[in-house]
Amino acid sequence: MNQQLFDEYRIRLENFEGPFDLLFHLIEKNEMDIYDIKISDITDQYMEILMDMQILDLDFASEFLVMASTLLHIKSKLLLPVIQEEEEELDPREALVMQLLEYRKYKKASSYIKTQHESGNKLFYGHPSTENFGESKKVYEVSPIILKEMYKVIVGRNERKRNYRTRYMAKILRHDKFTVEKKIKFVVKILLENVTVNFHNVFKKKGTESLEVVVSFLSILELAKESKAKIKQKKVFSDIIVERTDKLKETDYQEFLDIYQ
Amino acid sequence: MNVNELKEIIKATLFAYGDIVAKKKLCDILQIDEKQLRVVMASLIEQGQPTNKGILIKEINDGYQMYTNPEYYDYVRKLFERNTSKTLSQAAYETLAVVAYNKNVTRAKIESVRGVSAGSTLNTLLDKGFIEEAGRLEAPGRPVLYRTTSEFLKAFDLHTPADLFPIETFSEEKKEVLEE
Amino acid sequence: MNVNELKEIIKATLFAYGDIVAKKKLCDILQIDEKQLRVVMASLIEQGQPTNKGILIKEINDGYQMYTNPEYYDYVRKLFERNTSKTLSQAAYETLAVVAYNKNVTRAKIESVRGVSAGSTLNTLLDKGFIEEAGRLEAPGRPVLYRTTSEFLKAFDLHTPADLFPIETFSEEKKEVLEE
Repeated sequence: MNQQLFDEYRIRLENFEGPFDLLFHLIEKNEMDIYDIKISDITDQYMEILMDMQILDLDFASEFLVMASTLLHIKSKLLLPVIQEEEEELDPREALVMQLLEYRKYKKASSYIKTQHESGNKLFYGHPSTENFGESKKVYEVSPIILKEMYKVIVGRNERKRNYRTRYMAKILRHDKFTVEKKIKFVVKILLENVTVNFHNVFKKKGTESLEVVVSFLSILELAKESKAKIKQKKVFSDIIVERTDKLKETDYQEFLDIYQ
Repeated sequence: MNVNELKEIIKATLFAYGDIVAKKKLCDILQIDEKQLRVVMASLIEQGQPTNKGILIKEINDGYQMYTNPEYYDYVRKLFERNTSKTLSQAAYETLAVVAYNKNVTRAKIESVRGVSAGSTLNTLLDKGFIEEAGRLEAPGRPVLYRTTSEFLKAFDLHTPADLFPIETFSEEKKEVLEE
Repeated sequence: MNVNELKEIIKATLFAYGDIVAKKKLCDILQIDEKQLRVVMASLIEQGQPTNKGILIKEINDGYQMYTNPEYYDYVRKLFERNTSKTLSQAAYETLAVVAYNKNVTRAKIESVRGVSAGSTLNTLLDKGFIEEAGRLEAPGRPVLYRTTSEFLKAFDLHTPADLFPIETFSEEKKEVLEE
């Protein structure tokens, strides 16, 4: 290969859209007939270009390497003596040529597409209007009156179906149960009386049901979340110190009473 | 450049820009002075009225803008109408009523009022843009709050949420429901 | 309604909508059938050429859209700061060619034609809205199918996908492959 040709081949692989693109370039450079590719020459040149890459970027070059192995495979097949069999022997180059022809077709189509893009770029399409087109026509066949009636209906139904019963049910259910709601009130009361309390002493007295201890603890967490109490523990399993903060007010007691009573 | 050509270029630029184009900018583009521009625009605006009245041009501040002839609003409006079915399911109306009358409301509240799970109905209403999330309730579990949208007001021909007919029994129910 | 009135309403709606307006939608709004619409549109499009050529109307897919006359590109462009001419990479054009000429096409097909992986190029084209997913192929693996969009037609100055030059245009005269 003469130096000038060699320099031209020193094109970076990145400049090619893929192995087909590179093959085309080689076929054109060598002025070969695409239907009669001199596989041996092309393979040698192709390999040379691959080898010329100083550092092989496998991510990028893998597709080129696959083509290299295809070329080598075809070359080796062509070197083998052809044993005439009954059915006609296929030219080992055929599949490759078909692919190259297909690719060439789309490569040409792509430059046409590009031209179209250039002419499309000269068109401006405007924007949706920002004008106010007035109140859009009422789409839903419903009026506020119906909505109101609807609400009355469900409220009425609700009353009949569950309100009174559930109110008593809730009371019955709560009667013997520890609830966070009730417990918070209790914790608030204690914290209003004492700046700090020992969890174990106050909430985990002997004989306290474990459920009640859990509920007490949840209540304290709830208060802590609202920054109305601080929780301190020196180490795991040691006693927990609960300390009220400035945010805890007398009114909290009343408020919890209102909400939860 | 003749006046007709100038007019066409002005139309193209006003259309493409879709907003007020400053007189100065137009003069720049057309290489004419403001006096010439005024003459061309006057003719363009006037000619719009009888022969080309779908799209009009008006002077706003120091520029010009294209706009649709308000005469055709009823037609144009139809383009922008939401292409949705005209009725909602009973469940959706009920849920909407609960949200509309309670301003900010949790899913638990809706379910407690209606006595059935509200998940899929809420999703339908969210999809249609009739309700939206409105933060979270500062209560255990921090449940999501829902409220109606301006889309709801439009579709139900209301101007403000206050346009809804007051429900007298409302205050009684509120506490009860919250307690559930 | 007379034809001139229809034309003005159509102009108003196309202008206000700023995107492709479906023929069906126009028929709905104008209370005419598609045959009548075609007649009105043909006259409107044709009349645009000599007397009203700043803003033109073209048919795209099953609708119509307004656009600026490319003749005035150099003027209109000056309104916008950025250089409006956008080009894509060679890989993107090749990929678009394969998608455009094959209607519904899998990634595997694109890769087999171009001999390279298509992932990032497909993402670019999806991002730009030039292609979209079109369901899945009922074949092992149920691969995603891609097709071009109306956005593609608009950006590439085409009316319908059928407007593309036939792909045979780009293949050399048929030779018997490898025949001696």
